Amino acid sequence: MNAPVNASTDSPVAEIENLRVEIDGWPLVDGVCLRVFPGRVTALVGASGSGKTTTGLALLGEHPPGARVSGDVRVSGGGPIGYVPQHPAAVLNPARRVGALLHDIARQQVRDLPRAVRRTEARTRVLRSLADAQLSAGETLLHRYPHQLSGGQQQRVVLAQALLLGARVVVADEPTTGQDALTKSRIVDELTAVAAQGIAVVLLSHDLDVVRALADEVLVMYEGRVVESGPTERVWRAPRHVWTRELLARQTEFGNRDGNDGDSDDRTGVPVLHVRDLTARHHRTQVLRVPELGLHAGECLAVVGRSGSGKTTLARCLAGLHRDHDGQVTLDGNVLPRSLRARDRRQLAAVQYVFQDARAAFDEYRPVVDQVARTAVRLRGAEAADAGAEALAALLELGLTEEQAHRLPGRLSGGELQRAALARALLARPRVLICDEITSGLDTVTRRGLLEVLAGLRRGRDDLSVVLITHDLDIASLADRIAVLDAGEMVEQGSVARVLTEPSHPFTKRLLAAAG
Amino acid sequence: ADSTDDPSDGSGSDSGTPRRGGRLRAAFAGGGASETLDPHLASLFADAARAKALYDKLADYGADLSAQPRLAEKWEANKALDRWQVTLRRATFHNGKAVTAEDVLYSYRRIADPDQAFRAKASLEPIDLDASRATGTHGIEFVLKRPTAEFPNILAAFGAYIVPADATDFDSEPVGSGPFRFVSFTPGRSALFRRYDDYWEGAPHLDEIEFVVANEESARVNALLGGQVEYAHELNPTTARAHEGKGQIEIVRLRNSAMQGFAMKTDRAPFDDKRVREAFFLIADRQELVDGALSGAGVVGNDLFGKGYEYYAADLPQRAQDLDRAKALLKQAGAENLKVTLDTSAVAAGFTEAAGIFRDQAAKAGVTIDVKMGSKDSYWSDILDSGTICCYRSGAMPIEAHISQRLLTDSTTNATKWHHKDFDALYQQAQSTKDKTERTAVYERMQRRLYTEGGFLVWGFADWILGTARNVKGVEAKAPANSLDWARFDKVWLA
Amino acid sequence: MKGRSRFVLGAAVIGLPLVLALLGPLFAGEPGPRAVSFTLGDGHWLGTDFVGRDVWQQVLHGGRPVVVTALAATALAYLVSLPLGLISALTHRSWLEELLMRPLDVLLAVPSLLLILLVASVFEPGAVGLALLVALANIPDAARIVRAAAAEAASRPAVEALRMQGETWWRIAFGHVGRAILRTLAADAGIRLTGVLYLVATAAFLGVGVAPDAADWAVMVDRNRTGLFVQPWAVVVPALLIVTLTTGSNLLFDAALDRRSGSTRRAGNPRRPGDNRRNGEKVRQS
Amino acid sequence: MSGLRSFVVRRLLLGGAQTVAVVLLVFALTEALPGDAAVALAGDQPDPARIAAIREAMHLDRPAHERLLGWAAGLAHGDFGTSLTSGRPVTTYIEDGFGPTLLLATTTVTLLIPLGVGLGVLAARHEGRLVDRLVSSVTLGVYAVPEFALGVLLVTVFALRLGWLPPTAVGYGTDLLGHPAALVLPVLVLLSRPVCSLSRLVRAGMVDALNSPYVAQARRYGIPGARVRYGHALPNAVAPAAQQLARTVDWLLCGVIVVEALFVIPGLGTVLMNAVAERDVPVVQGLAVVFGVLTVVLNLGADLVAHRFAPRAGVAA
Ligand SMILES: Nc1ncnc2c1ncn2[C@@H]1O[C@H](COP(=O)(O)OP(=O)(O)OP(=O)(O)O)[C@@H](O)[C@H]1O
Ligand SMILES: Nc1ncnc2c1ncn2[C@@H]1O[C@H](COP(=O)(O)OP(=O)(O)OP(=O)(O)O)[C@@H](O)[C@H]1O
Ligand SMILES: [Mg+2]
Ligand SMILES: [Mg+2]
Repeated sequence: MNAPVNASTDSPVAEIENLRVEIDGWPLVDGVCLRVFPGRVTALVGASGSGKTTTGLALLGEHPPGARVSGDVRVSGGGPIGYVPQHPAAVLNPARRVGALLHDIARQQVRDLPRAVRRTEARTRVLRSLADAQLSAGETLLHRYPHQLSGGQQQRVVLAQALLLGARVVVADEPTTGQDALTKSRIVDELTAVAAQGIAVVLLSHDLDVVRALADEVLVMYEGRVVESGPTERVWRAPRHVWTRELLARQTEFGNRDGNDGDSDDRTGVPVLHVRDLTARHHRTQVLRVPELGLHAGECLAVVGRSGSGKTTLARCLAGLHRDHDGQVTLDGNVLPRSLRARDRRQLAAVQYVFQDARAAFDEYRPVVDQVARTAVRLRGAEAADAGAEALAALLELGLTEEQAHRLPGRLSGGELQRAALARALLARPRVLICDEITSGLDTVTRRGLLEVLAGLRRGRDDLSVVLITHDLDIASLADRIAVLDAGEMVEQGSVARVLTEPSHPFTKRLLAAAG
Repeated sequence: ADSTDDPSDGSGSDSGTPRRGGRLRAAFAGGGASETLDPHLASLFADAARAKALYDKLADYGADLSAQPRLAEKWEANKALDRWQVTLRRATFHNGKAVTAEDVLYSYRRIADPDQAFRAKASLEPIDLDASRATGTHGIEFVLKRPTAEFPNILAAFGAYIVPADATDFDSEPVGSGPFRFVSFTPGRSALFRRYDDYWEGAPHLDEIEFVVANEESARVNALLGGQVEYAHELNPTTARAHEGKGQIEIVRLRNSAMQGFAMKTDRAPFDDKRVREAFFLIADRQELVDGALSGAGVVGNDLFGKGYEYYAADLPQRAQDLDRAKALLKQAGAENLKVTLDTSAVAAGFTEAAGIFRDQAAKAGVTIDVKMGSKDSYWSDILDSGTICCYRSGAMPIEAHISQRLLTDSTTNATKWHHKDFDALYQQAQSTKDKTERTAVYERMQRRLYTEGGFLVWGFADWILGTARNVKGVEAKAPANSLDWARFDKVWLA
Repeated sequence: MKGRSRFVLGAAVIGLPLVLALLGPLFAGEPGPRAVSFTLGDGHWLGTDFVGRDVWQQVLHGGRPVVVTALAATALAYLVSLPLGLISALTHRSWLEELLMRPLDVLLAVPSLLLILLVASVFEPGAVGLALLVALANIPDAARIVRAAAAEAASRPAVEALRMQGETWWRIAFGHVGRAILRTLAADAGIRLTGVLYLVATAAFLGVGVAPDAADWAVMVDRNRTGLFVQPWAVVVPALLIVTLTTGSNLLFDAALDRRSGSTRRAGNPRRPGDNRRNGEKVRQS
Repeated sequence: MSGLRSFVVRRLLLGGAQTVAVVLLVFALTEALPGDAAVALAGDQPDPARIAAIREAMHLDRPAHERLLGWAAGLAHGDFGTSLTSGRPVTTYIEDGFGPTLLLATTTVTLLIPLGVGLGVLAARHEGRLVDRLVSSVTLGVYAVPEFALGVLLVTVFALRLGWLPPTAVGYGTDLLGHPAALVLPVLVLLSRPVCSLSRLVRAGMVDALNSPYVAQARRYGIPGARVRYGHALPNAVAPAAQQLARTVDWLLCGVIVVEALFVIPGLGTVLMNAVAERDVPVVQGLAVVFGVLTVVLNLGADLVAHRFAPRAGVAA
């Protein structure tokens, strides 16, 4: 796409001028100007915590509680603005089926139709929007509660809401986070189609591939300011600001990185973690079957698969969070209790899980650093003061500031929280660390930093095994081995080199093809 | 045989000429879904009022609790006072049949049935029913087990109603000889009766009388104020004070309706010492008790039952509080720093209040009273044998009945454990004395004895308070509750 | 600031009854002679009560037992039902949940007034027993409310994360779940306190625990009701005190809740301008 | 859903056991009460011989377990036994009392839910502002006023002073539907306290829900305010409120005892109080069965509602 920029012909549908949002006197964003035009995709990129979400929400007229706001936000002609937040679970009502809000939105739109056709029309629209958001089997999903959906499904439901709304501006905060390559490319297509309908799309994303594919114009943010903006092509071709250059450079460098050194398909010895004949169910529906899976000391296993294929379920079975399963999980040859309630401290510390939805996994009433520190206190018997210091160090290591560490979770950005969640798990000094999409909310630079921390950890402790759940084949390629899940079946596993170069299962082939 | 010798001070009696017609709705506290119209089972005021409307007794109590002839036209005793000839008046049941001696004997035998537990059974005990017989359709000869000068009191006993011979079912279509005939009845809710035109004493003025049940006092008052009923039975003194003379409703006070007191057990420490009993008589500030516990609606008592009733020893000096003498008596009895437990319960109005007030009064004489709340439902049988002192009350009954039920060695409800052979003998003497003045003297001796060393500390007599709509006339204000002229709806009319 | 003013308001409202309750007995003095019940004047500036005592003196004396018994009973009810509700909300063993909650349903099925009436006349409890009994009558219901509110909070990922950290049951239950349902609990507690007050009064009337003529605000309200039209103060004053007591305690509760969440929200240090740079620099170095 | 069905079946079975437990408890307690029907009937004439006679006539001299067994055997055939005091079948007591109480209860509950929920939502909507302060303090204040006082007040104002409504239902018997005006005040009194407690619980839950991101999302997508409040926020506040509602049996019963007395409505509350006072054990037992069953059913309902509106609760690890 990348249509030529002809701002002069169109007037902007929404405009932000000189926006400054500050809390307690310190700015979250400052001097931000943004103009979005119908039919065009404007992307905001930048490091985690640089103010993307704050800017995006400002467009909707929303600000963090207690913020002082100056500057202008104008939406010409009013009209709804769609919003797909970074943590979609938060905007799904836990007490209602996912279809509830969709139906309500649709009902608003069909108010003027004759009574008789209203129902069916509303229904058609809902189903169409689900299809538009790439949700297959939308009908059945409508009757589920949010917690019965996988992370990616939740996100697409929220996207469907925005599409159904028929908004003239859609703010999509990390829309491709947590989506597999196949779905991602469909979402790109979908957003392209959205823009083609004359809707302005504001894309807040770390995913530079997606940005490049979608955006007409890019704003690069750094520490709450827009340091560079311009047509995507131009920015990519000739970045002006040093930070932009760094962002883009890392991107390319990252893509070329080759993390695995040698084939590990034929590794021997007793695996640390061993899964045998695992079948997991949600209310009698089987969602996962893994005949056999081993994880050796010091090994990094990537689990890839489409959204909803059962990756999180697998991880939760290992972590003892999903009790409804058969089969055996052994740690050093000893059977791990099915529920983590029955696991002792050593077992708990040994297998740690970093939640996919970081926001939901924090207690909203206690400062982040205190919550992180408890791991050391409980699982390693550390003194409270030492644990606090250790927690702070871990958070700083992961790029948070001391002040941020002392905030309540609600006042951190999505990426910041995800890093805090990782720190919390790391404090247990786990033998097996299960990371569920931990890099999905991060910009390339931070992501890289995070992966390097992980790599460093593995280097420092060669018995640390990592299970890396990801959609990103680039990241998966950093692992030693890859397991591929499709619709709850483990279809393939093997060394990275083999699976990525000569996939044996047709599904893996398709996945690789989509990732391009 | 009449009680209206002076003009009534009460509300609307005798103002103007009676007017015929209309329905009077009367609200009573009732017995819930277990209520029945069987007159022999009557125990509540509501039961008694309904029974009185449907049935008659041979005699009933006048304002001074002396027996007045009703279905019995007259009675005559033999010399020995153990055979009484009763002549019935010409009266008919609602089905037109005459009231005969057979009906009377049937009714009394039913009450006395050993397999049943009718309330009046104890009262009829002196009658030898097997020996008693009809002396014609309207004459009966009652044979008594012992001389009984007060035999007419038995005929007036609570619950001794005359029902037609062979009557067994009283709830679907009861037939009596009373001023009103049955129309409908729902237990615990209402009973509707219509005037019986052939009533022997003349047909009632009202067309209909409806008894409705309202257990809560405020409900009865509200219904009265709101015009939903014309007659409300049993009101609080405070309510009476709030509405008396305001013109909205009429308040009728039935004087001397209930004795209020404390019963001390004379057979056990500390009250087996008559000095302690006397000290307690002297501790009571009766006016304070009347003011506090009865809200002023009553008169002080003089430790004797039956103020204003026939045979009442009115000449004895009124006792008043004398703490010094009380303390001195206690000291003599070696009962300084006395501690006693006073049993009370919410079973009757004023009980818990009186207990609290008396506790404070006793404290001034150095006596510590511990007030113990008992169960409402078993209070009367609990206090019969256990405890040492308790709150006590009694409805209106002749003094003779009070003595025979409560103060003889073989009395069944002797709550003061007053067992004195000489006292029993005095009672026998009174019962076999035909001459009234002589008998009065014997009663006076008995009462003097009770006054000085009895177990009942009678501190007051409560008014029974009724409320009526302003157009209700003919309500007798002088009759204590449960006496003949109480709840006599055949004499009432709507102006 | 808003939180502060609410706090002050709550404190002011609850202050009067509390001060009266705590200090009243010191100023009450010796009871004078009794007068006719339900009268005004004659040196009794709030009139006399149902047995002719001075209402003002009764008011001064009557706060302590109310405050003590009702608070004790309410506290006791929560002391038992909070763990019960939390255990059954946090357990995944349905048999344990049934074991804890079903027997309570039996109690629930017996109307509380009947329960008190029956148990009380069998065991004749004193003031302490009464508090226990009233607490008992409140436990099933409180436990159910705790459980219902906690069940949702207990199923959040945050709780899973806490378990993952090996947190103690206590911390999870009281530190996290308890905190999450605090608002619901506070709302319930306010109501319960009032309910308890009158249950105590009703019990007193039925002859349980408190003496029927005790100087106790709730008992006063109940026993003086017959005189409502003659001498309203004997009912109105203690009733108003109870109303202010419960209203005030609830206002205080609400204000405290707001302040808490408000203050923690503001707990972080102000952000220093250099912070972000450090963040950025660090990334650049690596 | 079949999980749900087995849940319901299990709970109903348990409910049966509970009802038995309730009956046993009530029987044990009534047996342990001082005095029995004979004593109660004897009243202030506690002549021991007479009491013994009454006892015999009522078969109270049989041992307790025999009486209980006999009663239970009858119950198996749907026979609730006969009243000790009147000899009439207990079913007539229940039938007679049930109508008015049911009428009061249903009217109260039908009004209670919209009122309580409406007030709670209103207060939550204006959280911290005047309306909220007003609703919160008024509900608390009203809650602190005992039923009888409110009843007396309402009767005085609306029935006696203004004359708009009848002060009691005296003489209307069971035909309350024929006199709807007589229902107004009793229902108001019955409503007063439950409305307050319900609305406070709803408010508490709503405040949290209204501040949640999912409500923000619904708002920003232009869902009408009422729909957001009732359709999206309210369900999250429902679970504890439903528990509270399940307590209506108890509320209504305790409230009904007062209200029935105050307004002379011959319902179950009156029957119960009388039966306890008269130690009419079969009647108390019969009522215990009725209340037991009602409570079990209502609690089951509340649990189902909680299950429905806190669906995640079922899947916790
Ligand atoms: N509580 C639940 N009840 C019913 N079905 C569920 C529940 N949780 C998840 N599922 C279903 O189980 C399947 C696997 O879910 P899972 O969360 O493991 O997917 P995933 O691979 O992690 O997906 P994503 O990449 O989107 O996070 C999905 O189809 C999902 O809809
Ligand atoms: N309520 C709040 N109070 C204080 N600071 C906040 C609050 N919300 C966000 N911040 C801070 O503002 C900065 C910008 O946050 P924002 O959510 O806009 O970042 P972002 O660019 O979307 O980051 P990410 O990519 O991690 O989601 C972050 O440093 C964050 O810590
Ligand atoms: Mg963000
Ligand atoms: Mg997942």
